Amino acid sequence: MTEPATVAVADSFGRATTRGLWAALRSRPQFWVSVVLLVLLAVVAALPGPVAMLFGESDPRACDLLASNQPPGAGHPFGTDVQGCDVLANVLFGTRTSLFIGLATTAMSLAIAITLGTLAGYLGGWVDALIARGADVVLGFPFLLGAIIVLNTAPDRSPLVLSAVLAFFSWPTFARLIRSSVKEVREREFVQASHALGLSPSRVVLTHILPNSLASTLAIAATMVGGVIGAEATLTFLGVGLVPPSISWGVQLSTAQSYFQLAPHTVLFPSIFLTVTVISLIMLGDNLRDALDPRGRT
Amino acid sequence: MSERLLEIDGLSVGFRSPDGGLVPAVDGVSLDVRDGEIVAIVGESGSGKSVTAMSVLGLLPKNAEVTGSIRLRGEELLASGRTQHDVRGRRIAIIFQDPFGALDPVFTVGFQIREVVRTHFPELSARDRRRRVIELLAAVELRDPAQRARSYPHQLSGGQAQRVMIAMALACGPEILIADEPTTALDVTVQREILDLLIRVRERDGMGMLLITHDMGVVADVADRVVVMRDGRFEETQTVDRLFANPEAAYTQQLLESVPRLDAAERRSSAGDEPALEIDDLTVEYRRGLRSVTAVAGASLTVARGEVVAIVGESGSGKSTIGKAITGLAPVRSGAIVVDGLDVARLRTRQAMALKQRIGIVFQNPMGALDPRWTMAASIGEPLRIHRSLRGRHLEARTAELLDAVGLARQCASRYPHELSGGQRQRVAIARALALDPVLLIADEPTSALDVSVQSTVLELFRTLQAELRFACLFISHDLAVVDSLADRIVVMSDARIVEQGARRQILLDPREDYTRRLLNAAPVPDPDQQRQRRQQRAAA
Amino acid sequence: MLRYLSRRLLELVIVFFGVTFVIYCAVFLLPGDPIAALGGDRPLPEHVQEQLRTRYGLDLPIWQQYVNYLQGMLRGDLGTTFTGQSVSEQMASRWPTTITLALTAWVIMVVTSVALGLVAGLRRGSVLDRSVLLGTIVAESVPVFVMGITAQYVFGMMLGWAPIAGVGDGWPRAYLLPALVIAVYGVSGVSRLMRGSVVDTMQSDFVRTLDAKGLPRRSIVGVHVMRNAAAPTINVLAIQLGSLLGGTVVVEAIFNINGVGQLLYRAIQDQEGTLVVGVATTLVLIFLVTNVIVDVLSSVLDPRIRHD
Amino acid sequence: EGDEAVAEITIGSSDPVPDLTPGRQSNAFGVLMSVFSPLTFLDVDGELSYVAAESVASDDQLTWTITLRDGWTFHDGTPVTAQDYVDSWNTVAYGPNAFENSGQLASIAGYSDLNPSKGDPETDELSGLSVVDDRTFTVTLDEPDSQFPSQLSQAQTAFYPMPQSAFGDLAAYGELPIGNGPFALSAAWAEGEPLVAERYAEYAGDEPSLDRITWVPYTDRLTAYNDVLAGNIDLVRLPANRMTQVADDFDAEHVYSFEGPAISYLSFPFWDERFDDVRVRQAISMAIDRDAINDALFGALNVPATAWTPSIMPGNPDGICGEYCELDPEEARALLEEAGGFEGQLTIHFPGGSGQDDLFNAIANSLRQNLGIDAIAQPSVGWAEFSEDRNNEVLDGPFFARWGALYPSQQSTLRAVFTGAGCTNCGGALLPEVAEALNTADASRGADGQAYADAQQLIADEFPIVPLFEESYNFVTSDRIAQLTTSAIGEPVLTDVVLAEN
Ligand SMILES: Nc1ncnc2c1ncn2[C@@H]1O[C@H](COP(=O)(O)OP(=O)(O)OP(=O)(O)O)[C@@H](O)[C@H]1O
Ligand SMILES: Nc1ncnc2c1ncn2[C@@H]1O[C@H](COP(=O)(O)OP(=O)(O)OP(=O)(O)O)[C@@H](O)[C@H]1O
Ligand SMILES: [Mg+2]
Ligand SMILES: [Mg+2]
Repeated sequence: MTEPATVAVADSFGRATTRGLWAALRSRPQFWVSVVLLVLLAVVAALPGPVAMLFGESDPRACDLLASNQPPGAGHPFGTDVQGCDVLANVLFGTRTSLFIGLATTAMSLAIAITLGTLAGYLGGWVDALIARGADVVLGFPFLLGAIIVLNTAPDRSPLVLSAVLAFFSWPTFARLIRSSVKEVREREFVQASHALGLSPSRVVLTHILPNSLASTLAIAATMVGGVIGAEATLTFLGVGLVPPSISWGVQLSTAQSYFQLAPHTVLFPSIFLTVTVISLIMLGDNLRDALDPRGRT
Repeated sequence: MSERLLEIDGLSVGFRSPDGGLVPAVDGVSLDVRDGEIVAIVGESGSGKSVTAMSVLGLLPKNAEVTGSIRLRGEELLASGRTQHDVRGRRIAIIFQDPFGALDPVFTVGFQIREVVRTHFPELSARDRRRRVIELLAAVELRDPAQRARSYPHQLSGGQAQRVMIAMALACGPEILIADEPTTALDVTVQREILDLLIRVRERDGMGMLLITHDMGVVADVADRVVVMRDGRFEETQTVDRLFANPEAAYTQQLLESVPRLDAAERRSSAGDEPALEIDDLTVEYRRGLRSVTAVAGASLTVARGEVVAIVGESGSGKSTIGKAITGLAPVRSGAIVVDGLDVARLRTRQAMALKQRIGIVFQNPMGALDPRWTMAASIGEPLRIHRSLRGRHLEARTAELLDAVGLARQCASRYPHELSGGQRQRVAIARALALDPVLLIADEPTSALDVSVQSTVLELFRTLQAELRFACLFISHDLAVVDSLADRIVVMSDARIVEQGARRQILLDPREDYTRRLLNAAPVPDPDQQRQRRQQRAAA
Repeated sequence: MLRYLSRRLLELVIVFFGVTFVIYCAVFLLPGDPIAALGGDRPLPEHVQEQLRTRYGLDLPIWQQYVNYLQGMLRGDLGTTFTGQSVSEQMASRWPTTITLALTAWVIMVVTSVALGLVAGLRRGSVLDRSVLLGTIVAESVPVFVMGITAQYVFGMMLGWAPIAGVGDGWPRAYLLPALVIAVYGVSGVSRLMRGSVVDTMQSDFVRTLDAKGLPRRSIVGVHVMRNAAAPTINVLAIQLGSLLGGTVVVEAIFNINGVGQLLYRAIQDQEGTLVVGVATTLVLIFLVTNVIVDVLSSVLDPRIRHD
Repeated sequence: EGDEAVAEITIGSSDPVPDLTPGRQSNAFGVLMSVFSPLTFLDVDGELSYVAAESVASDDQLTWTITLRDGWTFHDGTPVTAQDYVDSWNTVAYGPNAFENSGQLASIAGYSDLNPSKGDPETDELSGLSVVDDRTFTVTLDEPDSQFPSQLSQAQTAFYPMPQSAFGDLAAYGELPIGNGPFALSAAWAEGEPLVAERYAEYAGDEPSLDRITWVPYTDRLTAYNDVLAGNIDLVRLPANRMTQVADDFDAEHVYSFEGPAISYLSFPFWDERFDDVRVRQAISMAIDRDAINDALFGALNVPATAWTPSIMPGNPDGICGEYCELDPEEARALLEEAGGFEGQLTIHFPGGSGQDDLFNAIANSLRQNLGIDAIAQPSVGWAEFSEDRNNEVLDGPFFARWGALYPSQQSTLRAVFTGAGCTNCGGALLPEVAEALNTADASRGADGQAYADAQQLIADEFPIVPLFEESYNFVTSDRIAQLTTSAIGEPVLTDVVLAEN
């Protein structure tokens, strides 16, 4: 055939799944929007002080109770919260913790879920039974009870500990999803073909089964980030959340809840940041997913 | 028999690649099909046959760019915005090349056919629909159609799935049937029945047919006119007699020359004495719900080092299952499989993995056997990377070598499975199986989707490699001519059992069993005259 | 199938004992002393506390307490709280409410998220797709407390469409609003999942075949796409149902619904061991059972998935 | 219903009621005070009057003679006798019964015999009680106590009488108590169901203004608040997180802020030497902007404390805390400076999940800004952890403390907070000299509380704990209620509710 050699042969060797990935991503405006937003968030998370400086208030803990719940205005572009602290500064300073909790929890939860879900789905039998029943138990185990016990025994209530607790209680959903798609993919012919090639089971799982089973899990993983950031607010509400001087969107939201009718801006701004974060992550995830799937790339 | 049913005019199709380039697949082809006419498209694998067929129904992926004109009884299909909805199924039916991919994995085949019947014949009662489905399944020669209707696609053999597709296409009673390699996975007896069925339908309803096939015997048997395709263009269009009598295009001549003939000529065998594969009293049972299906019953066979043993036989008789059982992919009920002196069932995981490296396998369904997320180069390179630890330049070189060996253009290396034609995928699968210089090669219909010229190249390669490496080979095929040209011994299977096995010439020239005789008789020969005679004889009988 | 189910039943029994024990220990591990806390600001006299401890067996070693609990349970007695109320009565009075609420919320969630996921998936990349994404995420970013109170204010107080509190008005009037609020927080995840599956399925070859067979779009989508997308989705939906049955503490509080969530929440705070074990064990059982159903269902929905 | 409209109100009650036996209840004061009548009653000015008792008298503050009014009956028709009281109190005090409120009777002679530290009691009768006749009985206390008549007032429900029918099946009685009060319950309590009390026709006391009261239980008082706003129910205690909002939601005449007998403190870890210097403690107190907090967080409904007991207590020495209870950052800094400053981080501890985050964060902010020290507020994982850490003396900074008295006498609060008698969350600042002063005050005959005020001077000097706010008991009502009155315990008096005319 005399096709124009659009892609050099050498290009495709060694790169199993990435041909055209960048080209596909590059041409998507959504990809860029999400990347820009996430980079901005990352900058804020890394340097909240200097960023807050740009807007005039760089200390989230400089509070004036006499100026409690002031609506947005001069000096306080996002207004003040019930303690009279600058909402903007708090939102900016909360970014790091909230992003950390959201991402770390999701990452840990996914790590557990992928490991256990894959083992259960791939090996089946008693391993499956053990893991699946374990997941059932975790699901049914009262979160509050677990959280109290862990947070009470943990030496400090750091975002990491909190993430670990949240992750521990959230992996079963993912694990079940992964388990069921692994069960399905395991039966596909190309997997059998890889077995027949004498590849080790772990390699088959890692390179063939997992990439073809993760789609559904990743689809909701991004929404989970938002859920977790929100859940952290609930934790504070229940008395097992982060403690000062940690600043997070969750703590802000949970505080603002009591005053949202008086001072809606105190709920509004952290919520906006939360939404933007989640949507950027989802957009990024969707684009990556489409781009990673060769059939969706074109 | 002269009404113009389908007219294709200056059709060109190109695929847009992510970086904006346009890869041409079909380049300005024109063709027409009249009422009751069977037009065959033959030609090089990857030349655009399937793409042409698919563009008739507007089923190409979104990145395809189509120009030209396609008319059904004068009605333009391409331009009309109403995406041929009333045309699809009802007026034009299509049988896809990859029958597994074309069936919804989560519904029974009965349901899927019934659904088509309901769509096109809403007036039928549920009971009648059910009856119709059984009739259709019976018409495509499926055994126990009522029970087959309750099977899921993954429970079917390749040929069974293909027949389900045919039944589904016929369910709508179309004006024109586009059949993309409808009988490649069928054994010759069933193939003959199916072809007879298609001809009957044509006679009864005046259905036109666009038949894509590699089997010149089939072409000779049923086609009225033939189009030869290569590189996205039509090389020549001829009536079937003229084509076989005096082909004009050089490519056509080459094609016809490559057609293997079943002559059972004397040939030296390179078979050794030590057995590479011994199968003893193998029984394989699939559980299907509460019942179980015996796919292989008490099969025993041996393949010596350097020997090529072909398995031929009825579709669904358990040929693929034997191949799968050897690599541990089928539920063995009893019996022993010994490869290279090692009992497969007794091996620990590590040993089993090591053993599997020495077994190459080409699956019957090349689309399914390739990871959809991996490029061809990666798929072929995988065993090399892992078992041979090849990297970078060496890996590239070896992969390129393999691609060349199976006659694939190097551009294909960077494509994904869905971007390849059926034959291209099949060649990738072969290349992968050969990558590790196997001791035992199990090849399940490895050339079914290849055009005869590529097929002969591949077979040639096979022979060379085999002579060189002296691997044992279990070769599953429906094409008796291919079997003849390659095998040392032949095993004939029917209904889960081995009915007969013996040396090639003995089986081909002096079959003992009835079934084998029928099989041999049904094999089409690439000669229109001869086929016509056979058909008349059958009609007379 | 029978063997499969009986094996699952056996697992269920084992898990049941394991779980009750774990939860029992967990409650035991909670900081503080439930009896001392009974008096609130005013501590109970020391001897009163002693009496109560003896009465509720808190002076026994943990395993002994657990054994006693199990014995009681076999007699159908789930024990009493530290204030002397029967645990089974408490649960009996609350489960119906919670089940009604949870099922209502779940159905709303299933219907909306499946519908949204479906349209989003079918019209991938369209304005509709993006609005579904944006809408569900924005809704979910509003804290549940704010959402609940606002809904209560708008629909209960201003418009008077629904009662503000309690379930006295019966189903559906009293349940719809809280159910709606609860449902909001599951829609984005499930609809995303659904969307992904729809996109996947729509790309598969068999959909092309169905197209070629002239099947109307609605039956391609309604039958084939739905069923193919169902397998992963039901996994998540089942878990959602389970969590809903676990009660949604905040929404129950806002709408004054005497559900299991509130019961469990208070039980944990008061360290009412028997109550916690009772409720939590029921929940684990619910998860176990729903997951058996899911497993069976998913192998029915997708025959390639085997559960051996 | 009759010709006349029934005068009724519906009240949103919080928390489920586990047991309505007077000796056991701890969170159903409204119901109990309607179904029962106390022996004595303290009005909002601290004036004592007699209800079921005709008189409560003593010469030596040690032995008290209680004479009952004539003609009183229980809702089951049986007359209320001295024997009923004695039997009831014996039942409440009897150790093995494990009644939650039995501590209220602890000062009666013989209480310890009924509650031996080991084993079962030998007797089931309080030796300090003796029946004189049908309407008279005497109570002998362990120590003289001038406040005993106050202790018999409306909120000390352990002193309520129970009819003889109660003693047979106390559990059943707990669900449907039969009392001697103006209202009788019409049906037994059931989980999650409203509780209805109808006017008791034979009631011998002052006629109530209502015919029927219904309590609807709410898991979250906020919901009840919204229901009052919507006019579905008539009265509810204002939820804390609506204090700032209530002025927008309700007309002023439907918001009632009653002075109550409760007070909140910031206590110190006396095991931490950083707080040993009294000036440190005073400086911290001085650095808290009580007014700003009250405005921002409590909608100005609470009252910044100026003494260690709430001002509703008779004879309360208002302002005894002086300058130390008023914000003065400079002075506070100077004081802290004098004391040698403060090392390290100041962590304020409070029980998490109890809705007090804003208050303690505000205090921490105040301290940080006004004292220039690094102060943070740290919630514990719930109450249990908090009390455990406090009791084990591991808290490393000032912490939450509060006390809500059941009868308005400085005695109650001071004893609870400074002698460790029966208070869980009082902070544990035990001062022996205060205990002594209290004993003297108890024995004195004066009813004006002056003797207790003197004791508070000792506290002011020592400054062991920072008074924060007198907690008001706030209520909102629907339009149907025209006037709500209160008593000395800050609760609305349900017999005196004035309904709006329409
Ligand atoms: N989606 C696609 N994207 C890019 N290239 C494609 C795509 N589908 C097909 N092609 C290319 O178009 C060409 C024609 O493919 P087609 O499937 O029509 O071949 P064919 O003639 O049917 O071959 P075979 O006999 O092997 O089935 C091939 O080179 C193939 O690689
Ligand atoms: N997973 C399965 N579950 C149940 N039955 C199966 C399964 N796979 C194959 N079968 C059945 O086993 C029998 C043998 O199948 P096999 O694939 O070996 O046939 P084959 O000889 O290769 O046929 P063909 O030539 O059509 O490919 C068939 O009847 C088929 O329906
Ligand atoms: Mg093709
Ligand atoms: Mg086969």
